[in-house]
Amino acid sequence: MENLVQIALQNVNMAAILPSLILTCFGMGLLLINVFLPRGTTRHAVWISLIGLVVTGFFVFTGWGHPQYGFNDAVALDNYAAFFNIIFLFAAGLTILMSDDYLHREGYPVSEYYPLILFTTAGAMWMASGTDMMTIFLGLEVMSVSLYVLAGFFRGQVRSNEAGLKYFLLGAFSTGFLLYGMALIYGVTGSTKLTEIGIYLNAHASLLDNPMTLAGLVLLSIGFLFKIAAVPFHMWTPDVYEGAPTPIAAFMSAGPKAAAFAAFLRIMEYCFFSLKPEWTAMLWVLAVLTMVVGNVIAISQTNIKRMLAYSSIAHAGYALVGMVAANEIGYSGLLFYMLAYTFMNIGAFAVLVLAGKKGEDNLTLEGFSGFGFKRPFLGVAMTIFLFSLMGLPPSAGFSGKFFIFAGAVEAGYIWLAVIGVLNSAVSLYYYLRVMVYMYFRDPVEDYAWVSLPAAAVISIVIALLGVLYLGIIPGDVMELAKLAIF
Amino acid sequence: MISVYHYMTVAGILFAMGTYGVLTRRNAIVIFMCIELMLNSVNLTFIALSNHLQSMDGQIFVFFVMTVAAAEAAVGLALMITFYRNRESIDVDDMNLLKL
Amino acid sequence: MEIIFFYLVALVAVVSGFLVIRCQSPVNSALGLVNTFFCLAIFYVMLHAPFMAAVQIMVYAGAIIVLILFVIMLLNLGTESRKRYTNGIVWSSIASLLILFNVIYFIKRGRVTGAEGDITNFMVESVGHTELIGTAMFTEFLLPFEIASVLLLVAIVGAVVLAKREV
Amino acid sequence: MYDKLWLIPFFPLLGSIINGLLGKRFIKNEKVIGAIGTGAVFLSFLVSCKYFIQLLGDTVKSHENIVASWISVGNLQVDWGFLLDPLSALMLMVVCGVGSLIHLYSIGYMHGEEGYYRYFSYLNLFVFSMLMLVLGNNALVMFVGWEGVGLCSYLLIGYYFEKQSAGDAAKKAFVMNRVGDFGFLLGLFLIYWTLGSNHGVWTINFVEITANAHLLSGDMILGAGVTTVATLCFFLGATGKSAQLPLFTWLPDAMEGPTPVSALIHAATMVTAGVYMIGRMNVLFAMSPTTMFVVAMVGALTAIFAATIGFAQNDIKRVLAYSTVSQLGFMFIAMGVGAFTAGIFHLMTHAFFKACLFLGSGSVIHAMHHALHHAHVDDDAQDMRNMGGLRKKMPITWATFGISCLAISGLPFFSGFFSKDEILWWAFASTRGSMLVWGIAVIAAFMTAFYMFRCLYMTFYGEQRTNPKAKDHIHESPWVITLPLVVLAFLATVGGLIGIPHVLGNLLGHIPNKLEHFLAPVFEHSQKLYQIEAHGTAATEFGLMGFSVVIALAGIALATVMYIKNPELPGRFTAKFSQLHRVVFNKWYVDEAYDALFVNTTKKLGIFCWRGFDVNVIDGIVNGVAKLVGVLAATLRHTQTGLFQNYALTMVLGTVVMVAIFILN
Amino acid sequence: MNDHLLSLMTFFPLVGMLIVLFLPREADRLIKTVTLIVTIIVFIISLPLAFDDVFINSSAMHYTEFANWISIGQYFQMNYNIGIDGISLWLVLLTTFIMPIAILSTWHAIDKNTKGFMALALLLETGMLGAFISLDLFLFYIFWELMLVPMYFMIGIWGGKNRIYAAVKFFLFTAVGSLLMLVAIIYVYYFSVKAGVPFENGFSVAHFAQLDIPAHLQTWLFAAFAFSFAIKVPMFPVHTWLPDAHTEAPTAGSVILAAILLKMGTYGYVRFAIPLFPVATMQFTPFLAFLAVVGIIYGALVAMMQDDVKKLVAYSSVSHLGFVMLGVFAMNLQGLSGGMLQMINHGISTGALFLIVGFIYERRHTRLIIEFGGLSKVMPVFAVIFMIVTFSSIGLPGTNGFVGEFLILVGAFESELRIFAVFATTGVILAAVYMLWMFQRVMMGKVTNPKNEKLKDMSAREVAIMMPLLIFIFWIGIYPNTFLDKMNPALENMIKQVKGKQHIAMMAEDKDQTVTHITVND
Repeated sequence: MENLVQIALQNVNMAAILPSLILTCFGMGLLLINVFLPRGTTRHAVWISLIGLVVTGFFVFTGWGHPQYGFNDAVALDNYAAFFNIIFLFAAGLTILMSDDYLHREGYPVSEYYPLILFTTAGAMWMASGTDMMTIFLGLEVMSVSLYVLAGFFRGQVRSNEAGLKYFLLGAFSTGFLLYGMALIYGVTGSTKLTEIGIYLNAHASLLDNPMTLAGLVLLSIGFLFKIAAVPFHMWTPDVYEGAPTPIAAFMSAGPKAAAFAAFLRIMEYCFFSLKPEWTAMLWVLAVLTMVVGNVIAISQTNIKRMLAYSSIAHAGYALVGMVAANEIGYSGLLFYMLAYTFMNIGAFAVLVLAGKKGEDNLTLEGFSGFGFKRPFLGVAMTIFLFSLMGLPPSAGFSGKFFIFAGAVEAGYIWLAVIGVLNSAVSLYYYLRVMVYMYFRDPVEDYAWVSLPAAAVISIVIALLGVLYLGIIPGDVMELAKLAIF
Repeated sequence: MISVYHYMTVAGILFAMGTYGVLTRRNAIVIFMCIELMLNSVNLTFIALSNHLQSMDGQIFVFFVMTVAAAEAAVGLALMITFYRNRESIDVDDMNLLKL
Repeated sequence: MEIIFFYLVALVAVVSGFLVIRCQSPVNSALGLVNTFFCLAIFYVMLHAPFMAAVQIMVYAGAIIVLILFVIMLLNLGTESRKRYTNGIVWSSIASLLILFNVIYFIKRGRVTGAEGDITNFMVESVGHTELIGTAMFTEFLLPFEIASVLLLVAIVGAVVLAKREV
Repeated sequence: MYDKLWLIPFFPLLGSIINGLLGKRFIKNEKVIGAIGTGAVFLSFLVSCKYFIQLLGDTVKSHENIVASWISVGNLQVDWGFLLDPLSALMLMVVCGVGSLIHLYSIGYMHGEEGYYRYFSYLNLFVFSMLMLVLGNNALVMFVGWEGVGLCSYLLIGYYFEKQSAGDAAKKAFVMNRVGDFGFLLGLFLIYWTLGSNHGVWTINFVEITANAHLLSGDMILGAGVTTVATLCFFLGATGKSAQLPLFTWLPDAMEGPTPVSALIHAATMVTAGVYMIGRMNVLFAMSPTTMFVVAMVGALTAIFAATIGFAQNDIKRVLAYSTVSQLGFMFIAMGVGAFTAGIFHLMTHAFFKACLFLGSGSVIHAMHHALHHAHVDDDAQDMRNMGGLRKKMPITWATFGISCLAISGLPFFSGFFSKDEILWWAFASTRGSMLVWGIAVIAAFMTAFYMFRCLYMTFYGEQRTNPKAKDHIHESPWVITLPLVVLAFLATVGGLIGIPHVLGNLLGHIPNKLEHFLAPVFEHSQKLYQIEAHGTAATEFGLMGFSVVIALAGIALATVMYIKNPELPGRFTAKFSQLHRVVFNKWYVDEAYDALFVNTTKKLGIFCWRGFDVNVIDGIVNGVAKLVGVLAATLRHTQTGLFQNYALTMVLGTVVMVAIFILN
Repeated sequence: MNDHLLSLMTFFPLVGMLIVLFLPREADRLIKTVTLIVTIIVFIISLPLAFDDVFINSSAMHYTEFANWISIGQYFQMNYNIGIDGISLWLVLLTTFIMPIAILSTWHAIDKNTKGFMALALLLETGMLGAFISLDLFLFYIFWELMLVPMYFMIGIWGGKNRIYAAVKFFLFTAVGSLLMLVAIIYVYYFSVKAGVPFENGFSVAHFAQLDIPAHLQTWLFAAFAFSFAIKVPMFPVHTWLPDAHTEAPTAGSVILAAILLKMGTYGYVRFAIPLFPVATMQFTPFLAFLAVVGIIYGALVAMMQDDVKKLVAYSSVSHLGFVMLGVFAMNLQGLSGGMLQMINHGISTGALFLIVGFIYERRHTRLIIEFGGLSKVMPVFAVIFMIVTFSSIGLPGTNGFVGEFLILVGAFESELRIFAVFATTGVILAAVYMLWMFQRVMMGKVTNPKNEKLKDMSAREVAIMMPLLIFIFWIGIYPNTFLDKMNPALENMIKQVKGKQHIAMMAEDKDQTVTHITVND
């Protein structure tokens, strides 16, 4: 019995799960505190969870460059994970900042909201740092389950319920495929540890054309492609984003998507590097489909929230281009792009949060007429975020796209790059249209001058700084991204 | 002698049936059950494999799949209840406010 | 002998699965599902995984199905009319048949070639399945286990947050 | 020695600027403005005289004065440089001389016009441009003048810009000139490029071109000699400037401008620029018989064609205008048959008598205008049918006008006689001449005599047809107007004496042909080099001379018969040949033809390009693509049914397809 | 001072922008004044360049600044690599010179959101200057895109009634082209890296120009560049954004657009497309020259039939820039320097024309020719200035237009494009037709429209705006050497290099052919 404990303990390496550990602790602590506080008080939750994030961030930063492994290869807190952790932290932080007043406005000042976000972040971290299929799978589930809840958080609003339920059903459905894939891979290689799988596949060339391997590969990918909303597994995205609380939509588009990419990329690199030609070919097609569908449908949207949902599909497509490139710059470009996208998209959503009225039925293009002049700050911020989403220099979006397409070109996928830029040309149209309404149209009804909640403004400002910083001096972050990839 | 493939075949059939159910039934709860069916077929595959490969990992995996199933059941059913409260129905065809 | 038994159980499993997807009333579906679970439990036993079989019965048949039934009753759902299908029977069947085809295909063509572990059936019988699982769980798969706990916590919180009526 | 040449164009420019900038606000006073304008030109006249005399005394006959570098790009080096040689010197005298007279005349004529300052500013600017044209030592500076005079004629024709017709005429003039300039530029490029690339002489300087022209003899382009093509291009330019077929139609319309302008620009100086240019480039032209023949033929045809139209016009200025066109035709005949001297000679004499004629008509119109205005009758002050019998009323005008008519008809010992005769002789006898050209020219001469006297008679003889109310208000113009008339009339009479033909000279005792001698340095070279000369016995020359005199007299006689002896004849004629008359009266419908052919087609083309192509095709495609994407979006979005099971189905199908693709290959 | 002159000049407007942003939005006049002062200061900063004779003597880059801006391991180095030579010199000066005039022209024209307008104008100035001086393709691209945004807003917010369509069209046209160019840029970069150019050089044009890229690649890359620039020029048939943008943009916008933004395209050809891909240039020359000539004639024809003065001027730009392109592709000194000079000329003349249109628009709030007529009577000073500008646009000798067109045509005539030159020369005629026709309809005749009887003649401010332009119209017309002397060395050098490469390429081609020939014989 003792030796069992010893075996158990010698595998334990807390440093390897420190960030997620801290977050979960804060989450649980928060849950406890909530018990003793009257309902409807949330301000403390904001502060505590922010502190939690900051602390985690601190440890992530200090841990940078000192990869930690533990729980015999169930988890690895290497730079790759660290980089993604930073993305998650930013995503969570910005979301939390913009949420508080929003929740009060919409009439759901429920403090469990914040622990759930923290758990989601922790789950994302496990996905990013997991090196065992089980870790990744469970991380994914933690993340998804809390997201199901958050998406359907507004119990009283049928749209929110619908979003939650749709997300849940489809999510569970895709989980089925994911699991089947994992099962097959397990069957083929006899292990659930990514590195072992990779080595085993590489060692036995006969496995590479074993239908089970290939089927496993595809089914496995499906689970992640669903989370990153790649066509044809994207269809939940617009509905869920539209129905879910706006901050949650923002969060989903940044954090969990990045997490899915993190796990997906790690699995592909660790397990299936010997099948690279196959899966790059698959992703080539998916990337093109995703970009085209996302951008084209976005053109026909009039609800800005929904439009941003489609645009996030398109952006997933761009990110996939980075994966197709499958070279150093492509991958680091992908990491960089995820960070950039976190800033610009959450920023855009934050503006929506502040622009919306209760019920958010005014988040349409018409509703935005003359917005830029009535609410100058938000207008300018939105403009910058939109230009960044378009990929115009000097903005994070541009640098990100640049690196990704550069990767594609270096890898020889010229046509992919061309298709990509043509797609962003298409995307110009609908982003520009928002500006057309914001600035070129006269306001339909007069905005009362509401005072902007400080927290949300801070989140916008941070996002702005992030966008501009990554746009004007992308060098340093890109360096980190380069160090982050395997 | 029963080979692992027998079990996997059965599992496969169940998986396909599960999908069919998901695609055809309109009662959210039934759909959820069909999903459970799929998950179980995967479980069967896992255990068959782990037995064949003489390793525990598969079974542990199944263990976690069950946990997940339980968790999802809790949350999913809660979601259905809330939806039911607002729509007086858990017919998935009534989840049609968000579209286009 | 054993093979016949296998086919028998398999048949039952498939049939009850068929009930799940065809029964008009959710309750019947649920019962069909329970039935399938039992069959699977039997398979687990046949696969020298008695503990899993037990858990299967308890967790699935005992917990989840009960929960489901409870909710069904709570919402006292009637039978659903099988007039209209969102996407016609045809498409659905094509899709699922294709899945079936694929699965069969890669099971027939593919080979389970994984690295053989050291936990033979004999060992299972000698040491005991539960202990082996326990050992593995608390040594090798400690972290997933912990995460699972968080998962359950999240589920509970979520369920509470969602199902509560008043703020 | 010759380094102050730039002063000549400088004065008018200065005058123009002063009047233009200060005239309206600060000077205001007409007298001063007029004085500045006239003075400026007169100053440059003095300077030109100085240089003229200096040149006479000088052995070297060609002097350049480089003021500054204009464009220097690689091997293209263009200077602001002036060239004084006999040819330009002569032109200087004509331009400045006639110019200052007309300025003087304008002081009186334009009296009381609003925009008086504007008028003089433009007029000075014109003189400046003309002088640039004349003095330019390279084709580009000449082109500056060339376009400059075009501009000024545009401005001056459009002087009464409130009149629609004036605006149209101005535009027409400028555009037609542009067509010519198009040719000029092409010719220039061709010469520059061939000389440069084939012979390494990158130049557009006249002196150098003349010196190196012989190199071009071998070069071909488009299957023709480079010189031929180039000179044809240049000639196109000339036809534009000098109103030859087919680009002559702007000149009659140009009569919309004030009369002195017509006199200066559209008779004496600008329109002769084409002739001058050919003279400048005589070497190149001499090298290409083809071109020379074309020039001669075009000249001849123009001469007769314009003359026919001149028959039927009633507007005094238009008659003069067509006579100008026809006279220019004579000059081109001269250039065409290689009688460069004669051409320039006729240019000069024509400047005298045609200026005089115009000014005379101007004086008449002026008087008529005042009279009609005074009597509040709004008859057309320029229509000869409202005139008649003005001889008594305005004797000086009558006298000068008559003299000029004699001169233009080529009656012996008037200036016109010598120049025209020389031309006819060359046309007949030159190595480049031909009976055909000669014949046409002779007929044209006859017609000239006829319609000029028709004009004279209708204006000054017969009974007075002016509206009775206005009759008595007509009287002679003031001295500023008559003085130039007298001077010009005098020149028109004696001006020919500097170019007395050899035969005549020998007859009268060895009077040399001063002009020929003077211009020899410019023309002899080419004439010698390419064997251009008129050979024939003195007898023949005398014969021709006599013949031409007879012709002229016949014309006059006919006119006298028709318009003095029995004035009803013309009416009968017109009645008899009404068709013909209408056609001629409407100038052979050339304008209409041009409108139909070019103007409208261009407009149609423009409309097509714009509405047809730009809006429909290009923007059609662009917007079409946009619309296409829009439609695509509108359709694709319907895949997003909002129904969970559709989504699930899509997922499943996607999965199945992907798996199948993977495991089946 | 001198070693950071360019940076100072380029980024000073940004400083100005910040200042403007902190001014109270109501203080309309103050904002305008500040902006004006800023632009004038920029002009003054740039003046030393004009008097620096170093350009006469050497073709190299001067005032260069080099700093590592972004560097990412061994993939990328983007450098802040700027400099100026005879080619960009006058365009830079044109920019700094036009800006104050444009600002001054807004004095009464812009009354809503002055603050925004001025801020954008200053941002735009930075963008334009940056694009002209950047020697690093990446940097260039950034400035190039940076120009897009302010102009988009200028058209969209302060434009006419059809402004939205125009603005979006402008943006999309330009962006589509530039995106393709981006891919090409990346490709060239990787080619250079593979060719062993040390990555520290980043996207330096100078080094890219040293590469010898195989012909078939050059074709594609050049096509991408050329397409992007052709849209900006704009060349037929991708010019249709221009009339809309010009017509809808506010006066200042049109002035900047016509005077400077369009030059980006032509400048792009001279600075990037041609030196980088000489062989492809050789292949494309006839085609592009053809397009240029079509543009000349087509633009003129369409301009002739316009009933909106501003549209007319816009189409005339198409025609004029056709000349520029013809000159550029003549690929000899006359043609190129003619082209460069014509860029300046077009900037000045067309800028002036747009200002003039703006003046009458301010007075009558219409631009339809039909509405006018006989204005000369009412506003003589205006008439004189309008006429001078008209004739400079027609290209009358003695004005700037002539020198440019003459050089271009001579150059084209010397080159292989002779026949094109002949057709292009007809443009000279057409220019006279449409300009004079418009002038006649607007200025001549009787004052038919009672609304025009009371029009005020130009105010002192307006004359002050036009004066500098008029001065340059005559300066360039009479003594262009001031400008030519400084641009020629750089152009000569560029021609030498391009021709050299083309020569080598042709040699190689001939060799191949001979070889194949032999094999065929055997």
